[in-house]
Amino acid sequence: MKAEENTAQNVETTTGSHETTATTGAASAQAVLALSLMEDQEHAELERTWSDEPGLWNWLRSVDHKSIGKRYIVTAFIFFLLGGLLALIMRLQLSRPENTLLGPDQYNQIFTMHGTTMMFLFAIPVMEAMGIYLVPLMLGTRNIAFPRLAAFSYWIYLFGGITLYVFFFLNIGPDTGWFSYVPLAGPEFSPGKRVDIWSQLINFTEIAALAASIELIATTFKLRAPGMSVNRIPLFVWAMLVMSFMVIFAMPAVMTSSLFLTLDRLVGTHFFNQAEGGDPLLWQHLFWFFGHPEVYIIFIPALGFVSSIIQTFSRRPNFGYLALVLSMIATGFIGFGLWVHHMFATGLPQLGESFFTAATMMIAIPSGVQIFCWIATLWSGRPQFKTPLLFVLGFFFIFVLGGLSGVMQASVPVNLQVHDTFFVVAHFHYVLIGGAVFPLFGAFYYWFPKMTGRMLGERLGRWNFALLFVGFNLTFFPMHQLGLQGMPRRVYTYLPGTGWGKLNMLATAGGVVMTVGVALFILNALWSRRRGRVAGDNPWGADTLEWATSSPPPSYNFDYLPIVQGREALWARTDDAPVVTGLRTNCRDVLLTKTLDAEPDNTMSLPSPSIWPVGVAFSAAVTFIGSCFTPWALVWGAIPAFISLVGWGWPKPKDDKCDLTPVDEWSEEKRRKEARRAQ
Amino acid sequence: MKRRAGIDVSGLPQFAFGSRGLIWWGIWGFLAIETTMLLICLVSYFYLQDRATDWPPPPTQLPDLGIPTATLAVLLLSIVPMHLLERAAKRLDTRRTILWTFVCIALGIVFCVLRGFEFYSLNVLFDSNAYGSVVWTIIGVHSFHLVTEVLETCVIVSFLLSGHTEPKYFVDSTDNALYWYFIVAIWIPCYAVLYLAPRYL
Amino acid sequence: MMIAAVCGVVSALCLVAACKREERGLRVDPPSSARVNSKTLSELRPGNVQPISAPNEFEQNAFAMNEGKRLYEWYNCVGCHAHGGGGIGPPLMDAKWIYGGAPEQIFATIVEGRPNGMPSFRGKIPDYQVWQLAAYVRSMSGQVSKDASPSRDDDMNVKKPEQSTEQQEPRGTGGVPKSAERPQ
Amino acid sequence: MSAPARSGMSAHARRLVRDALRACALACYALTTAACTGSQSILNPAGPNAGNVSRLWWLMFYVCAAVFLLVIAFLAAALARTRRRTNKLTDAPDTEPDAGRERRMRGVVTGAVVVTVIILFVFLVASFTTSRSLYALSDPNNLRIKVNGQQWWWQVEYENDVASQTFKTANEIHIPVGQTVTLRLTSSDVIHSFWVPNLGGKRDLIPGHETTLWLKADKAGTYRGQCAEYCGLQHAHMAFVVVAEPVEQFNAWMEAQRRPAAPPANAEQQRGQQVFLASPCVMCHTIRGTDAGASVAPDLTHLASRQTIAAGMLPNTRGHLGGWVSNSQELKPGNRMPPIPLAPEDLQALLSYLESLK
Repeated sequence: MKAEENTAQNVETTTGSHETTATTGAASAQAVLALSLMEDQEHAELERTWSDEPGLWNWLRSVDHKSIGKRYIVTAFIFFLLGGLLALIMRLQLSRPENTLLGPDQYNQIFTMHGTTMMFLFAIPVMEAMGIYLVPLMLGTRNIAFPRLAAFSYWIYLFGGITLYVFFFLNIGPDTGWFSYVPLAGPEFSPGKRVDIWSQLINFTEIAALAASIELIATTFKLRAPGMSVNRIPLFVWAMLVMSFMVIFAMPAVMTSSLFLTLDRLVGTHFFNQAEGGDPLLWQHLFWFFGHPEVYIIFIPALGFVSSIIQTFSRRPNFGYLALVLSMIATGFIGFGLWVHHMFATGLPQLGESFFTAATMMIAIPSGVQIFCWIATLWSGRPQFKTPLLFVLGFFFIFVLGGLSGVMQASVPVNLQVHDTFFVVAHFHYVLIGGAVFPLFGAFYYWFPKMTGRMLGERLGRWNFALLFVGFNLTFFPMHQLGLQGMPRRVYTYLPGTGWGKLNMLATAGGVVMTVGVALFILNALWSRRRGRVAGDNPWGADTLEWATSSPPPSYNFDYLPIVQGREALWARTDDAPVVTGLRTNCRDVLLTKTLDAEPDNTMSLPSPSIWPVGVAFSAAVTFIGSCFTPWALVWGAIPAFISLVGWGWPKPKDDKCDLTPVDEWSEEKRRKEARRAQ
Repeated sequence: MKRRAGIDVSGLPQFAFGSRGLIWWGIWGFLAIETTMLLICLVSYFYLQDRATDWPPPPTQLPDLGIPTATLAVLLLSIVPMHLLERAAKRLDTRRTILWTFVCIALGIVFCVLRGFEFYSLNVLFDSNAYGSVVWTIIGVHSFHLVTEVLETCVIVSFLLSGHTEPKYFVDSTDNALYWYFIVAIWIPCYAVLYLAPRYL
Repeated sequence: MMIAAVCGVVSALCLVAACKREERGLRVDPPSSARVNSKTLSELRPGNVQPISAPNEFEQNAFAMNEGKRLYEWYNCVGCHAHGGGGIGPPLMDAKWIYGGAPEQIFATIVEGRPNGMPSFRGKIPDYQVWQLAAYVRSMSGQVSKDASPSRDDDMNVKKPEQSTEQQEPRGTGGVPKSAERPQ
Repeated sequence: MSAPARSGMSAHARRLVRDALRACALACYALTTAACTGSQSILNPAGPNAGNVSRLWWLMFYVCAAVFLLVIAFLAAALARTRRRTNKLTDAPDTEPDAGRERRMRGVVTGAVVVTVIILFVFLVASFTTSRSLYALSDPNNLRIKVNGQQWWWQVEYENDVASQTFKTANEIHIPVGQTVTLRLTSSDVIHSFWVPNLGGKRDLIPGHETTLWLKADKAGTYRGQCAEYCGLQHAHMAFVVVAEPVEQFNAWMEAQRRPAAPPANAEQQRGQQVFLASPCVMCHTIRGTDAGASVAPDLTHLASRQTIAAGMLPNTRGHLGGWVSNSQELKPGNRMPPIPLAPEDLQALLSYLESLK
């Protein structure tokens, strides 16, 4: 205990003295000169230390948050395209009554795959991926906390996604919906391995998401640049932080429920068997306890995108920083209290229904606060109509509409009529596509220059926006009416006498338009990546720290970590900006700061590239998939997993130049001496 | 953009115990996840109990108390050497840290073995009824953590044994202690629910 | 190249195998206008006659065997054979077969009936359903691939180890090792 | 960026907003007019439950539409202001916004939040009131009907304290106009959901739970209902009809349903009955008054009196029935009825017999 106190004291004295230096303006012309003289040599060494060497093997070993983030984004986007294609096929099937493009078995697999892909393989991962790429840059640090965990997170997510699609093409695609209600998904009514594959996929993605959340939280708490106290954290990072906490408390519910389901199916437990004391509704409670926060897990990062984009393009700080932060946190909390509104039709006690009605309506309040603050920002700012802002305006239109139809459904009587109809399909596509995908596309346009160094084409961008916006409303607006006319969800066809044909045809046409819109985006991205206008460090004149480094950022992110002087870091920056010096360039050193006020506290050498995260992910994949077929897989998988984990954590060789200071240097005596000297 | 040297951090310590370090936050993240998971298992237990007329459902007998209580006692006892280990590690005392780690591992092996017998004390099988399923799952999830934690302790002490005695590895030891405390602490409510609740509630 | 080729072949094989194991045989071809079970199997004799080895392809198919399980209840096989343990009729979950345990023999038993109580279901159960039943009946004694065999029902625990032959002791009885055997 | 391009852009945005508003207005109009029709529409209520809900719905619809238009109008105004402002668009951010304006905006935002809360409170009260009215129909003296959902059809049992007076039918529920009926909902396999949009909200049928729903029709008519919880392969074709008829007619119908099946009236029907009893039909179906007594498939005692076959999928005509018997898997893939290959004359006899089951 004493040792720790000593160290703490020591640190305080050191930083204290340095701050004095900084504030009293001891950074003279000489210091500036010295910095620029050192630069070339230091950059070269930093590059050597941080960059990945070429070759496939080193590509697999990479622990750079930017590489991982980009891979994550690209992979998630590919899954988005696959999920979108499945949706298009469904729309084609539904375009006419009694269409025979798909049979019921195919349709059921496809709609399940669509939902599962969009939720578990696209929406959560892409949001986490944006965080993995951007959070360390925005916080002004050199890598994410736990970089090997980040690599592991990506690999296990990739293996999970591939597994699901391989099995889908083998006709073992899950067919019980992305919600897998028991008993339909239980052992009696879903024979074969389809649902087992689904519940194992849940394991893959939840592990990936949980790992990413832990990284983001630790990064946000400990790796912020000096000066970025809690009240200066960018709204984007707040959003990621709230999302990460929600993941941590929501995902275990689906982890547990999918464990129960797996056990029921594979070893014959009775969690959901009502004849032996189980209860099918237990599944629904557990699933929606995850499933509803899940919606906000997807939506809250989008709030971060919107905040960043609005701030930059209305050329003023967001109106109501504190209100926005608090409303995000409030959304995070209330999001856990609504799950039962997915279960009103199960006939719960009236009192419970009332409670959840009230809670559901209450969540409209923080959303309202957010919308009003942003409108106020635009009102008093000078909006510049670049593509990212267009997508955000699209977000307003669509999300507000979807939010309002959500408020209607909070009411039990209305909910009982529209639940599980196309009205609900319309509603949640309005909130999820409007609330998350539109901001995400805006974010792609906004940060593409940072990630690639080139701008996305504006003209194509506007076409992309227009087609997506029109296509979206054409597809989903008629679904409100279909729902009101009584068309239930998850039907592979309908009878001609129902009169649903025309609106369905319209929706399908809209789906085609949307497809063209997305195709334009792909074209734009592919073309701009090579030929787009060169972006420069800060093409939008934005305020957050990721724009303080080159585009794309060097492997070490910042040659000197920035020191933050205001909430809008770059807008507040003075001409001779102070930076952090003294981090070793031959080591992967990062600076840890204090959680609240972000004063420098200690430094730490982050782990180097490693193949072991891939090994652990692979072993886990083998275990998960194998255990669907034989319990022995747990044994086969555990051994390589254990070996890989030990390899992952094993210390660097002793002769590593960068290795840690030996104990004797930190002996109590030496520390006391240093403390004396500092005084 | 001109820049000037603002803060020189070369004199800062290269490691820190507890919340000043990075790993500590990661461990807390995992603890939050696993606590939530076990709590959800416990909530499921009560949910199923609420649906049942008799609990445990006949003809299932109540679980025995002997071995589970012994396991709990050993678990609680292991906190003492773990605390001593933590103190030694914070003093960067290699010899004592290794010594107490071995004591902890020995206790760990004892309660892993006891845990093996504890499954028999449940007096029910996982595929008998929903009660059996949920108690087996709770104890199974905890046992998984238990075994992992003992293995992890072995791995961490092997760092020290192989001559890696830099402060970083002492930080690892203290963070591992945090996990160990969690394993012990979380078992107390689980024990209460599995063995005491059906008797006294 | 070699690796790619091998991977290709392996995945193609997997594809073939997997498609079959999960296929939902929804559109069963009706055997034109033929009457149900018109095919006679009279050359089959009970007892020690070597069965003709024509594999029942439903034994690879999880869906078909599950259908077999459902029909086993629907057509009230349960009434006499219980859940494999036997009652009025002989048990089905051991490896002892009075009239032969090969798929065709079971097919014949269902269609033709057997002396001492087993009625003939000729004309009452379509061929493909008889094959589904036969596959399920064989899965009870663990004679088909375990990972395609049906799992538990959403019903009372019938205390039957459907998928094992060795297990004589009923498991999952709510009971548990007797106290004398319990390690203390 | 040059000035014309900029004004073009903001004009572009204004055009966009204008078009969007126009589209929205059109859509609202379409919604208000078109959704009121349809035999399965929630906005075409035929009973007090659906009526109350549709009133609540319209209240919410108009308020929400107003809120939506207001929000979009504010947004549009915020964007339109850009052009009127004298200062040029530059890259220099406005890091120190005018304090007075910020204060005014804070007031407006707070006001908007307060209005939001008030609207939500109104909705909440309206919702609770409507909710209460749904439960108000509960009465132990109601006619009791037990509906059991099965993959993929509905078994309907009219309960009576006298055991001999109960009877079963399938996929068609007759109710007397102006009387509340209590539906006891159960499932014998997976979760289904019972829903007749014209009469009221849905209720799930959950194995191991019994749920209750109260229905009342004010107008005579035939209302289509459909399973609303995904229940497997043929979820899409798990429909039924509710026939609301005047009390006398309803009582007559009930009397007829209680009787066992009429014996075959002629030789062909006689033969049809024999075909039925010798074919796979008898393994699953019941015809009261004959040897057919299996209970896993719809009761066919009064098959010919029903409007539809195959769970509301096909009209009950001889042609459809023939197709259904010979190969139902072609019409409704995955349903539990096997193809029944019959010789043509046997099939015709069977159909004649089935058509006689009034």
